[in-house]
Amino acid sequence: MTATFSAPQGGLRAWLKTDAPRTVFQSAMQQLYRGWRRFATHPLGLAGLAVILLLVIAAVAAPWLTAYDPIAQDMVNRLQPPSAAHWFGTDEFGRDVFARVVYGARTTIYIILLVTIIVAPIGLLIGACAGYLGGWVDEVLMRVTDIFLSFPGLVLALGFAAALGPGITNAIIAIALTAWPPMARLARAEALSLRKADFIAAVRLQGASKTRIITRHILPMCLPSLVVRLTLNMAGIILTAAGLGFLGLGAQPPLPEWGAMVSTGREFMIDCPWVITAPGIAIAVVSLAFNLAGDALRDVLDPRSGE
Amino acid sequence: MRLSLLAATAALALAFGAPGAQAASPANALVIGTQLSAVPSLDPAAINARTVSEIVSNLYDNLVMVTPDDLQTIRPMLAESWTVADDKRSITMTLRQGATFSSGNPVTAEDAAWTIQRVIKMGQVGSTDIALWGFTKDNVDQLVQAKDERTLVISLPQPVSTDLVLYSLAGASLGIIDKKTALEHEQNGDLAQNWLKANSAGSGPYKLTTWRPNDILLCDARADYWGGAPAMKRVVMRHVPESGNLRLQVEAGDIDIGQYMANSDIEALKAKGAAVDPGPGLGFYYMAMNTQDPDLAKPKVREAFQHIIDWKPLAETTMNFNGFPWQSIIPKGMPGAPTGEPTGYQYDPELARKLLAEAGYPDGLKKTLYPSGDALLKMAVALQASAKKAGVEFEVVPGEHTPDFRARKYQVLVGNSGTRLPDPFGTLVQYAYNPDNRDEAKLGGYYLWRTALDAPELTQLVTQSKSETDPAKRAQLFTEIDQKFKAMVPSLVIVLQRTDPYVIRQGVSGYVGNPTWSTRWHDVKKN
Amino acid sequence: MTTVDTFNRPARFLRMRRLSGRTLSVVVTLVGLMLLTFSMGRLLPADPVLAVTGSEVDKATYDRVYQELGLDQPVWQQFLSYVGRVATGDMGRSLTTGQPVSADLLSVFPATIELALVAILCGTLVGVPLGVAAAVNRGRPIDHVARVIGLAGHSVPIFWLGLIALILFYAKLQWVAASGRIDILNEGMVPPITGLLLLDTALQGEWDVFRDALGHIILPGAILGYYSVAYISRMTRSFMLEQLGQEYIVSARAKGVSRRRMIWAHAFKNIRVQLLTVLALTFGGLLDGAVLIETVFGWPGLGQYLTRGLKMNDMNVVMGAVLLIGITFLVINIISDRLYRILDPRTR
Amino acid sequence: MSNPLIEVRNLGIAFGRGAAAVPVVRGVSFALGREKLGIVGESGAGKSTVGRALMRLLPPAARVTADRMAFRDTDLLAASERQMMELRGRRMGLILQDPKYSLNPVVPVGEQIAEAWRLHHKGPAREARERTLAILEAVKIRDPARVARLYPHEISGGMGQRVMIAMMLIAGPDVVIADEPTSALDVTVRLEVLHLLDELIESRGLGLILISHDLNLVRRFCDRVVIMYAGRVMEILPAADLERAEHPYTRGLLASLPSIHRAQDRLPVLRRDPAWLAGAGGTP
Repeated sequence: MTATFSAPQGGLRAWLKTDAPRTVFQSAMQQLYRGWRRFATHPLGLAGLAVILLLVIAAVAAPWLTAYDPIAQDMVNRLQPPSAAHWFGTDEFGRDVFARVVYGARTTIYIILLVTIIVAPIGLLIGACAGYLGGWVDEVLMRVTDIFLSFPGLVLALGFAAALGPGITNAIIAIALTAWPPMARLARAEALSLRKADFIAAVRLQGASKTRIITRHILPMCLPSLVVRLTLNMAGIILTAAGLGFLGLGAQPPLPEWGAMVSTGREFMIDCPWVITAPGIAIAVVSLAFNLAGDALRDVLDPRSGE
Repeated sequence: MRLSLLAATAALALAFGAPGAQAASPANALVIGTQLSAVPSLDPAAINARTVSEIVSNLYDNLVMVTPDDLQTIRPMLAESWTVADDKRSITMTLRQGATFSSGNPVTAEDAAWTIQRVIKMGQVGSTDIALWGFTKDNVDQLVQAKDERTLVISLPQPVSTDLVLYSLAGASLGIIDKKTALEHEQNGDLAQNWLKANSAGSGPYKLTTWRPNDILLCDARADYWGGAPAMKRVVMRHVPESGNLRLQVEAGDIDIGQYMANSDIEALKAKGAAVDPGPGLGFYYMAMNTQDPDLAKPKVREAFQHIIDWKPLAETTMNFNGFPWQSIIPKGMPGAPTGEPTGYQYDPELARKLLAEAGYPDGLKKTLYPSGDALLKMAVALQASAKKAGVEFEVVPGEHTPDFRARKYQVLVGNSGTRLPDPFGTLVQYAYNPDNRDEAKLGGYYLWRTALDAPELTQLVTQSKSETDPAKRAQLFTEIDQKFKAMVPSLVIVLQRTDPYVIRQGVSGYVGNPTWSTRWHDVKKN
Repeated sequence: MTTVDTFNRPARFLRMRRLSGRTLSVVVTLVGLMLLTFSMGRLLPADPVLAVTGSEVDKATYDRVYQELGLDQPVWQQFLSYVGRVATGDMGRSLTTGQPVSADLLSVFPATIELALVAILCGTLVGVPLGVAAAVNRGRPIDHVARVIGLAGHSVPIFWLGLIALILFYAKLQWVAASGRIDILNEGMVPPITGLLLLDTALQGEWDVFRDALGHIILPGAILGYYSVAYISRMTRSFMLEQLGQEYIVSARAKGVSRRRMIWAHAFKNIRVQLLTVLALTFGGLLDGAVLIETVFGWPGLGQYLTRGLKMNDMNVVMGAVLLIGITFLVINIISDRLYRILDPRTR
Repeated sequence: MSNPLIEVRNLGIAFGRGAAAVPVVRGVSFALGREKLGIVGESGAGKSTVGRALMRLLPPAARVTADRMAFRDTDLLAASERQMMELRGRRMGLILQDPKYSLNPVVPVGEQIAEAWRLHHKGPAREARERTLAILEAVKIRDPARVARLYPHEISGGMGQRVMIAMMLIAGPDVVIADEPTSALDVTVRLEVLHLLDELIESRGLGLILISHDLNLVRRFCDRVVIMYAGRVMEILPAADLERAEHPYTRGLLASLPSIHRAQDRLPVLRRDPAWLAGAGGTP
């Protein structure tokens, strides 16, 4: 029966709370609502989410938050301490540090989105195929994953970044190449446990092809734990990007990127600490936020993995 | 179980708390904090960089030397005296008596002859300064010979100013090697190159005790040095990559001399009473334009590019200890060099825009800008911003680009140069000398060649200045070359003359940076 | 009577097959490592010939060396000769240090190993009690505080922390040394046995040199250790929670066991083995942090050697260092698997 | 009941705090002398909770209230944790259901038994070792020296439960609470362990609380029986008088038991009467 979205009696709350959802959309919304309720019980998780929202707002509303151009140099008032004019002071080229941190949020969001777009599909696909198909496919894919996993993230990213050459996009590709293995491992574990599930057997009985089963059934099931793992690993990804920036293999000047800002700012750290402090705190707070939100999310999305 | 954890933490805290008073650098040892990263060898014939030249010039003695305060006067060292033949085609040098190598063998003319022949035969970067005078693998054995124990005769294949030859003999790469000891360690005819990479066989005031690349260098003084035992019994060079770390150590008194420090750290130490030797160098900071690029081939574009560099604030702030404003290819104070403040090109975005429009680029230009290395990144970023105002859009690509510069694979590049010849010819041969502009020639050593700009007239004048023996005529030649270089709207825009600052802790005296990079530790004292 | 399994295959055969199965996967992974480093080396923008001959070289020698390096052979043949050379320990010569890469690795690697070991010690001394406290007081404020302290360790940029610690503990308090592994006075005083200074000095009873070396390693080690506290404390917490819910805890308390003994002698005893694998994984992760910490503290280790190789486009160094790190990682995982089997009575 | 070992009056247990508190046990009263008292009821009736409450082994979220809950003259509610530590094992023992989980998997069983002794008795390790071997023999384990060195996963279920009993008796408690001691064992071993337990309890004159869901077992094995339903005590009566139970719940339970003597094609199903939940309290 087609569900017309009539104004439900008792308003939205009741609509979300009724035990008998009438449409798929409503049940999905209810699940989301219940998930949110459980998420809201985590004070630290909420704090993390708040910071992430702040990051998004800063990135989107950067031009309104500060009148300064993050790239324009103004040698006259170079290395000025924080003041009314410059909330976070100015850097060695006289650029406003607050503006660069705010516009730096755009770079960080760019890193997060690009890594997610690259890592999630690769990880999911390889993991799900390996887990579901098993046999030599599993052996080969897992060997490849093991090889990538047998390198610490930053070292491998360093290698690729140097090979691909400097620039934020190359750095992100390098990071993505090191970030997908844990996702693949996770997706494989999920797929293995689902392979024997009855509803998968049922679908197979209906004549569904292997690819259809993987894409339509296995992948969606892997999503929750993948979202959690990605959120938790996002902190590591941001830190790796900052590490690359610190070693001069990250963003090209004058693009404001927190890691590069800390790297060039460290030269003035002792006399003008504000140049390095603002981006340093930004990196710390955002990656901490992702860690906390990830922990809380893990509770909501796959409680059986326990605390 | 719990107890063992507590015990371990207590032990750590105890150790943490009292590793003994921080041992300030000892009274009779000199500790230098520097960068030891790109030092592939300690063999005089295989090196030309600044830090390693300083090391080598204390492990080995030269035949002659120049002192930091007077780069023009050639002073005796291992050679007591020398005479130039009337036809100015040969120099006869008499070695001093009583100088010995660290192995105890006496220093003889044979060691000197063999050393010079070895430098030419190896043909590595150490030979650039001396190979200019026409010595080759084939002729060097006949041209450089030891007449007897104490007499060395050097005949010149082409007419060359003998001062130039003597200047090159003063360079660190011509440090005299103990032939007998070296040949004992020769491996399948490599003239002991492999052994000398990490060992010393010289007659200098110090001998090498420990060398770990990228970590530490230890040299101990020789009490029996012919020039008198140096005051400092041991000299340590420690690799301190982080400038902030180095500055803290100088402040705390653990390190006496700080090299390659960031400007803000130098300023802070200067404010706290440390002495700063500006260390003028024989080289320049420049912006190079590859004239194989169609846009940059146009003189009007190059002229416009002369006005996009805001060099005043650059010299006062970002690069204040790295150089002083200079726009000539002859180092300041050298014969033929202009005097006073540079008057050539000023920073003028409007003029640059106008010139670009005239050259057919009304809405400006977009090029890639390579820093030659990490040290040049901040100059590239400053140039990027000032050029933007003049309508020139630079995309800065960080990284190590010297190989690209040598291979003509770049558009615009900022870099710095350096030479050890205390004579204008040293820089002119780099900036105004391009004997063969063809790609196949691969003359990577000449900056003009790297920009693919052919300048036959200038090249001829520079060759002439090499062979001209009369000092007055040479000075007049140098001035003419400088003017002609500026007149042709060159592909190399000189911005600053290079300075390499040394920070010297209070209480340390006698450490003077030598522009030819042969900074000697012999007279350093601590009170 | 040899014990047989259901398909009456003797246990010795089974163990052999499982062993060979595992060594096969190790060999495959090893070759995979070399494939990765080989391709990484090939991608580096540096010209391998110039790395050998230096930048000024005429056409003739350029071609000779090009031929010598086998660059004219097909790629897979080059890879095979690369594997052959690496097997004999020849990883080519480094452009920046002039020494053979294998010699460099021998001198820099112990420094990083020692730094990582001290870091793991610090990380464990802080991470484990933090994790246990968080688990035992689950949900209470100390649980959240422990988690934030742990996570902060992983979120704060390590190089920033390093610099601040330098200013505080070196410049102001003069408790520790600023750079290098040992004071110049003690340089070369103690003949190396293992290459680990703390061990060498302790074995030979040179106690004040030991304290000096400790003064040099404690700060970078502690900061690197703090970097791993997040992972160690989080894993300890989840392992402990799992054990505290077990029935044998109730029976232990029913015997009259004190709370402290219940936590450490019973619950913790059960997770020691699992913690071992966590520490093994942490050791790998520390190599990440070492790359940054070594730069800040001028620590002559593998991390700095690799980053300099990357900066100078020194191909042989990059391939050698990344391969060594990969192999170390592999060896650690194998050892932790083996130890897991030996130490856990249930799987012996 | 003259001086009882354990006396419980109006015991209430709830989980969670304030409004969200969930009552699990309400108004339970009984007393234990030197006898074998069975507590029987369906799963979820709160019998294990009562057993663990007596030894204060409930998780921190539990709220225990009672007019009186005492072991001899020690008020178990007000006792400090230090006092409880002395009491647990020394005065009261607890035998759990499945040895696979209730024994520490990484510690040899002998050591776990010796620990119970050493917690309450100073003395050289040699004495603890002797005591352990003695108690192992008391629970009829052959070759105690070898078994003492084994790990829990290396011994059978029956032997594991004997180790459990040994562990709880070595310190000489006066009261033993056995929470479903034989449910995890297969039938043949079950009787052996029960007889062993019975013999030890009788010979040492201890008080036993046997918690079980198996009515037949309790009827044959215990002196008195406490019938619990939904956290309340329905009835307390001598095991022998079970047939003459008055409370409808008890009779309903008995009726639903299959019996070898009476062939029945359909067992009657217990109909629950909400009234049973209303009043509270059974005769002490």
